[in-house]
Amino acid sequence: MKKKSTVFIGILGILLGLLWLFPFYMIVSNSFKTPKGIFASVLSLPNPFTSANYGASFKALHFMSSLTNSLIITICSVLLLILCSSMGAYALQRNHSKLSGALLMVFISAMLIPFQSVMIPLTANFGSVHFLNMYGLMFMYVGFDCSLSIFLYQGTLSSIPIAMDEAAELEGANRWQIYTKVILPMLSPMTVTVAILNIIAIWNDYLLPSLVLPQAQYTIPLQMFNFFGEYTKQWHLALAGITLSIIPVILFYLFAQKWIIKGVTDGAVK
Amino acid sequence: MVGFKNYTALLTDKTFINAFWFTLAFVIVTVILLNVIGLGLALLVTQKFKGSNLLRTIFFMPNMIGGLILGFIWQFIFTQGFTALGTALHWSWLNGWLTNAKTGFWGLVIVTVWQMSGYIMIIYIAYLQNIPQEVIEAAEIDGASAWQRFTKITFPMIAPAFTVCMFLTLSNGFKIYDQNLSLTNGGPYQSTQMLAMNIVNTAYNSGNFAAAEAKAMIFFIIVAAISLIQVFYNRKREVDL
Amino acid sequence: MVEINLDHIYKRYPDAKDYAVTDFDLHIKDGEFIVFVGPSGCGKSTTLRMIAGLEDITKGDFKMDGKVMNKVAPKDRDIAMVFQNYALYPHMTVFDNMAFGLNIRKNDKADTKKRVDKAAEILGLTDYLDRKPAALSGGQRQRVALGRAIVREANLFLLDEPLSNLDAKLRVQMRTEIAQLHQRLGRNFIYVTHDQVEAMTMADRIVIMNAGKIQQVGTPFELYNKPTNKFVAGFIGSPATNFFNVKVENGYADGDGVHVKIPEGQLKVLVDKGYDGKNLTLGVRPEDIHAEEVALQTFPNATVDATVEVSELLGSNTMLYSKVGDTDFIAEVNSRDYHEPGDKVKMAFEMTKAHYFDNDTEMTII
Amino acid sequence: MVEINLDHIYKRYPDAKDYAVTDFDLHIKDGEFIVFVGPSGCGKSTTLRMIAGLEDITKGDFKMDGKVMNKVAPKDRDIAMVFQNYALYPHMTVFDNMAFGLNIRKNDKADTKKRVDKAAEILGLTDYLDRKPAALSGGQRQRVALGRAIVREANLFLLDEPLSNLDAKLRVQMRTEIAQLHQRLGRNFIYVTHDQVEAMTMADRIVIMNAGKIQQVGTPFELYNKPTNKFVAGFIGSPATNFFNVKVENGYADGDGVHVKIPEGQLKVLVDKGYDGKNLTLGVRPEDIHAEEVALQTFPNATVDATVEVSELLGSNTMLYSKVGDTDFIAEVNSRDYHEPGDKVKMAFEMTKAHYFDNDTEMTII
Amino acid sequence: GSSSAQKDVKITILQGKVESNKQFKQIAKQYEKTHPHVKIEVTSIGGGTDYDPVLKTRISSGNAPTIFSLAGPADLKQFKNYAADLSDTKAAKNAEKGTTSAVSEGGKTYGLPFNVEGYGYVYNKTVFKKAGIDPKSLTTVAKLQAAVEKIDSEKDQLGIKGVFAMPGKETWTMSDHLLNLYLAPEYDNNAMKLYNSKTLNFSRNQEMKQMLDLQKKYSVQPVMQLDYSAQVNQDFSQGKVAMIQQGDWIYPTVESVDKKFAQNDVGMIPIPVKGEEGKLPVGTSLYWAVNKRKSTAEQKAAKDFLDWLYTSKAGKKDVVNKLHFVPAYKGYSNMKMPDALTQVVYDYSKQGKTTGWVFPAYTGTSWDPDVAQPNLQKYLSGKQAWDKTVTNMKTGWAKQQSSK
Ligand SMILES: Nc1ncnc2c1ncn2[C@@H]1O[C@H](COP(=O)(O)OP(=O)(O)OP(=O)(O)O)[C@@H](O)[C@H]1O
Ligand SMILES: Nc1ncnc2c1ncn2[C@@H]1O[C@H](COP(=O)(O)OP(=O)(O)OP(=O)(O)O)[C@@H](O)[C@H]1O
Ligand SMILES: [Mg+2]
Ligand SMILES: [Mg+2]
Repeated sequence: MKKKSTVFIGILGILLGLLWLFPFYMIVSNSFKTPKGIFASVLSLPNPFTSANYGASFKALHFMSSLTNSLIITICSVLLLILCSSMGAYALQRNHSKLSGALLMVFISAMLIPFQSVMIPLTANFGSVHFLNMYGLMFMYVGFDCSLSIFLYQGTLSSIPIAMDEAAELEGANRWQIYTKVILPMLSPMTVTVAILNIIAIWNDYLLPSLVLPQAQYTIPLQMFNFFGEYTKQWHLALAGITLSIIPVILFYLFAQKWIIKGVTDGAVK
Repeated sequence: MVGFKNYTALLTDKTFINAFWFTLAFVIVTVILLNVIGLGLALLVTQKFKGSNLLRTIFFMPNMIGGLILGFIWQFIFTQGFTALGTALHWSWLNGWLTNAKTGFWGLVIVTVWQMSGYIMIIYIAYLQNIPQEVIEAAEIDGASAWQRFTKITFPMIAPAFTVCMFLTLSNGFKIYDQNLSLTNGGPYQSTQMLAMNIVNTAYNSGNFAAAEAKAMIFFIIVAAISLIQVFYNRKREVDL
Repeated sequence: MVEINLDHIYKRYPDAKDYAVTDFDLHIKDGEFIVFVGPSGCGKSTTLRMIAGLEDITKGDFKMDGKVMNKVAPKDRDIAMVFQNYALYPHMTVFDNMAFGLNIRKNDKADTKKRVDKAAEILGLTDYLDRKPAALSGGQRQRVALGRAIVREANLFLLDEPLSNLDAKLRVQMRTEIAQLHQRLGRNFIYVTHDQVEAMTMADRIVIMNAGKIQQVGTPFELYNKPTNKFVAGFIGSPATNFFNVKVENGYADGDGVHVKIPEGQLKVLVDKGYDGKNLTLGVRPEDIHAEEVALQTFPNATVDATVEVSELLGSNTMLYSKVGDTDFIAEVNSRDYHEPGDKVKMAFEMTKAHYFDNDTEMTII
Repeated sequence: MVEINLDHIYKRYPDAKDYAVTDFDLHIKDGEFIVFVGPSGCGKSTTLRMIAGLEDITKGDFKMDGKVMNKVAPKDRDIAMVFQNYALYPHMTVFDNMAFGLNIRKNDKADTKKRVDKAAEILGLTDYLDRKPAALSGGQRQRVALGRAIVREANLFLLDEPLSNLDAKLRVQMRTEIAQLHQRLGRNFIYVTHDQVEAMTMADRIVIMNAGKIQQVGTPFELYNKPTNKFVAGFIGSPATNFFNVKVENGYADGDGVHVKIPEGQLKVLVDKGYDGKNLTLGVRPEDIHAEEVALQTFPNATVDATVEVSELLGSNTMLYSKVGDTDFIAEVNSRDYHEPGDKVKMAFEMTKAHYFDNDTEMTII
Repeated sequence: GSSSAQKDVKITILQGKVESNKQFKQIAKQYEKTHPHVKIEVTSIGGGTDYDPVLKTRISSGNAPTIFSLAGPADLKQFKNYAADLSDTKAAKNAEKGTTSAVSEGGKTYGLPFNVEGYGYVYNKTVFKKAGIDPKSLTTVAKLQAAVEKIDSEKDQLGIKGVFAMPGKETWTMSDHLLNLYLAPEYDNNAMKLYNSKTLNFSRNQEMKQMLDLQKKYSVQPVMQLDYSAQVNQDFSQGKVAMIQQGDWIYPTVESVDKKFAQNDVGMIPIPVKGEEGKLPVGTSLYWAVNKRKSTAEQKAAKDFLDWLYTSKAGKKDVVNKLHFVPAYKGYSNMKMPDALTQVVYDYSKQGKTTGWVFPAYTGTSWDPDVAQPNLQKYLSGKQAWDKTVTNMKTGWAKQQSSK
């Protein structure tokens, strides 16, 4: 009985997994094709096989330096973001006033504002204080992405019993200590989720950094778009580049999974 | 008064109205599909079986690639993959995808669902893992089947996740742009043009900023109203533990 | 090392229509060991939580050393608490759970370790220090919760049923440990328990509550021997006092199947208070009902003819669940006087230890 | 209405190095009321959870009516359970919590309501049916958990310390209700408790566990009077049996401050088993130690000179925490024989009720 | 010229031709070497993003570039406040006749053309040879039609999937390039004239329909599924079609797919239009503008750079060899173009056998994406009759122009 459903789940999982992987098969297999090979048949295996795209793409992307930039920007922004949004959510969730409800709604509504409509005044403001660089960018990310993160955190916080705060407070912990020592660790599965969602968003973002960053601080996607001219799209390089650039994210994700799992086993006790 | 004219003009702007209905249909379909599939995937990969972690990664991976590449890949799948499959299986409906509004619509839906359901999935996962195991156990003892446990215990207890995901899928559905651009670019003849693209085109391609602003305003009001009402309504049902 | 005043404290939970605690008025002396008892839901935890600062006080003042503390944050009250539902930190090991309060206070690491190890030893948790709470049994979790409190040297200890999930033997040990801790530190302890033995043996004074109100405050001896009302008499002692509806008539307490002589002194008071010829409630504790021959002889005027319905052998004593007329009562007799269910047994009431309660006010007359 | 076999069951938690339950072998007859007792952490809940199907069985078979059930899902076992930590559905009202199991089975709505209302009345929860668990006191929550089980007419009831957070009075009531339910339904009950009175009064048979292993299975009477080993003797009874290290010499049990005559029959057995001149452990229950004059006279060869260290007055009885030589022991004496701490008191052991334990195996000799 | 000031200047360039990003950077570096006081930073925008919003944000954030690119009159209208008059630059004076008309107003020139481009039918030499048809002979619609039919009938022998690959998804190939052929003659090949015209004549619409139908009928199917990359990378470059309607800009793409094919097999002929036989539509799609809000020194340095690029010996070499531009300026007569397609454009333009580009008059206005493209697409996918299509386009134009 248990067995049968496990087998069923396993098969379903494999099928869905293949379905989901197919486009990645296309990305990876085409990244090993010559430009001609790509368009000769997109669906087939690479023939002839070439790994030259990777070398070329690596060079064209200035991979090491743009990887460094991407890493710095992503990591710092996400750290800041997690700190701010989890604190914000904590403050909002534990405070049952009308004001906090309204504030949350404001945060949520902020998510609805299309980026395009604020980008001009935003860059104007940052430009006027000479903050159009990766540090400015980090702040912008915190600003833009904290709404969703707060929203996500807020929901999980409601399942962390208030008794946790109470116990810690009685033991003499101040708000900050309760937050860092008790709440934040208990939020870790959600933190990992928030981190993943924001990392991929920031890692792949093109528009905002393209407005903000000077050349020297270009990230991978910014370099990547050099492959996409109005007429000439260098798919062979782009696909190799894409493969290169998602490897760090996948590695992170796999690593983060461990954390999520761990967070669960730490999980709730009444 | 000049401003007002921009709004009344919208009522006769056929492309805008078409984009509106198209978007609305898209939103309805994707909100349902994304939440059902996202939650389904979340439930699937939170089962204890070998490879569930790998599957999680796989389902989430589409989010790691940006719009352009996505459009490229999927165009090939639709034009070549589908055609090849259609010929092999003699399923004529697999031919000619993206060449008309209907297949364009479903193409967009497929790509969106493929890409975003992993995103929705991990949000649901995060909340699913927060459900105290003991409550599920109690329900098992009470004789609840897997489905009953899901509807009566799991789902009510992840109500916040539902609120968040509804919101995200709603607002993203309305705001969707990249996929639209890269997959169909609104074509053919603007039949798959969605609101965001319509507004951007009005603003930047046609340079008609006043009209674009009016559209954006209407758009924002609609999205905000629907999304926030949804949030407000759903939050009322959530319980603090 | 503090004096605590609870001045006419009221508590109403948001959205609740009734008060959970009403007019709670108590003065706790320096270093006192106070035990709260009362039926489930009577407001014990609520009161504790107000003292801890975890619940707002709806009305009234809570004072420590004369200072009103209503608005002082819990962390500044220097309180150690065992929560009824433990409230362990699920992400921390047992060690970290216990060390948390000390670490927060930047206590010397080595000292912290020493104290936690000591507490763990007392609590039998030494082998579990590296575990997370999820991998502990119920009783082990409760011990961690207790350990978290006892490693601290707080000003005031609030213990909400800290031993309810422990086995008898461990419970006795823990009781001793807590008593020693109280002695060593000389701090105030407020202790909630449902275990009457605990209440009786540990308390300097017991506060007995019902439906949010204090019923009586006094030493265990006072509560046992001088209950202020029927509720207290019916609550203290296990099993509880038996009540009989009787009429005071001709120096006898007369009721359904009961016809026992009221001792002189008692009768005088009853008559003085105008209860002669009136109905009232007679209370006799199970342990004051005897079935031994010698007792029957000692109290010849105070015997009833009872029928045993259930008998429970509890080691040296036996509980006889009996019936006289339509009234159920329990007699706790020596196991030597064991009787089978169905037996008709003559039993003697030790009337000098009996109490009388007004039927309307339920207050104790004697 | 089922027979239950637990065939040499073992349980090891993932990542744990030791077995939580070892070689648990028990046959439960149709309609039996089994009580599990044992020190905190000994594996009671674990065993219950395996029976419920919530934990995988590492080794061994669990059978119901002869059918191996190891792989059967909990929902298909038709079990009602009270979890040690309640496990209430936080998003449902008290009513819905209790009705859940019935609703799941598509029980008639009206009948469900009737049953839940009835249970609520028994449990004193009628006023709280519309509340969510978060707004309940600890004891009220526990009663909801109990209510959830008793509304069902399951095949097997598993109750994990269902009364630990209730006051004495309520506990007695609930005990009766559970006993009645058992009688009415005639189903199997497995009941975990730390309350010896509960164990003694409710059980058909008691299973006493220690460190994951069954120590003894038997009726309350057997456990009390014929403990198979020192552990059982030291666990059953509250306070527990006192142990003295003695040597069998010249028909006397000789130890630090102890010099008591061994009754004839006992001595013969001890000598036969070769314990003459050997060290062993003498066990005497507190209630078998007397301080009354009459007892001292009855057992003149079995007296010790003890010093009272603490005395606890518990109504009709008094516990004298005493010391003889270096050995601590407790005597439960009639309150008439109350002694102040510090008093030197002569006490008599009722040796016919004494037990003897091998020092190495800790098994009962007599 | 190295008459630049002694003080250090930094100029920034923002441009929309991403494919030339690398080359522009190399050129800038080279220029810095010979002009030590000038620093040049090149930023290219493209791919998924629109150039205009980025330029706007850069301007509003105080991070405006010194040199930026403009795409025609509509762009100029938007950024006129920033565009300096360049008529006194050497480059402007050397610009080929007509190449600056779309960005000139009142005698002032606000933009310098990047280059000129030309389009027609880019064909596969091998296929034509095999089919025995001389592409140069296809000067009339009838001849073209006959050749197409012939090739089509021999599809299998020729190893092709279709005569054309018509990218139904890339509406601009119809609305800009093809339509231009039938509008330009009516507006004297002058974009400004069309830009200012209240009505759209489009009297030669039947000719356009004919060409459209021809392409569609003999194209790889389904046309509505084909986009630029399918047309160029997949079909043409792989030798799967005989010809496509595209321009010289596809050369790098073809080359990247199959270098040998690009070098040997690619040619371009004009699309036959009655009365314009043998003329190739040549025009400019991007212009350089200099930001007039910048300091005079910076503006001067910018103009110097552009002058250097298009008129100095070194600059000219780079324009042709590095950027693969067909020059829009005089003074390149002795230079050989780097590839077959640019050579064709250059040849036609040198010989003056060109027609103009009038479509810059409407790219960047709402008429193009909102009226022309959807209507043409609707026709192409059989959802709308040609008459209706034409009427819609005309009324759409009138409506736009009346509210301008
Ligand atoms: N999830 C777990 N992982 C590892 N060990 C566990 C886990 N749960 C319980 N244990 C251990 O197994 C042993 C038995 O636990 P169990 O909960 O069965 O005890 P118990 O007899 O119910 O005790 P209590 O009376 O304290 O509730 C304990 O030592 C406990 O620490
Ligand atoms: N959060 C709450 N909201 C509303 N009512 C509450 C809340 N918490 C407790 N109550 C109610 O207040 C009353 C007192 O609760 P309290 O927890 O103080 O009882 P208690 O004496 O500790 O009982 P127990 O012995 O069962 O733990 C109860 O009737 C309970 O239902
Ligand atoms: Mg309580
Ligand atoms: Mg347990």
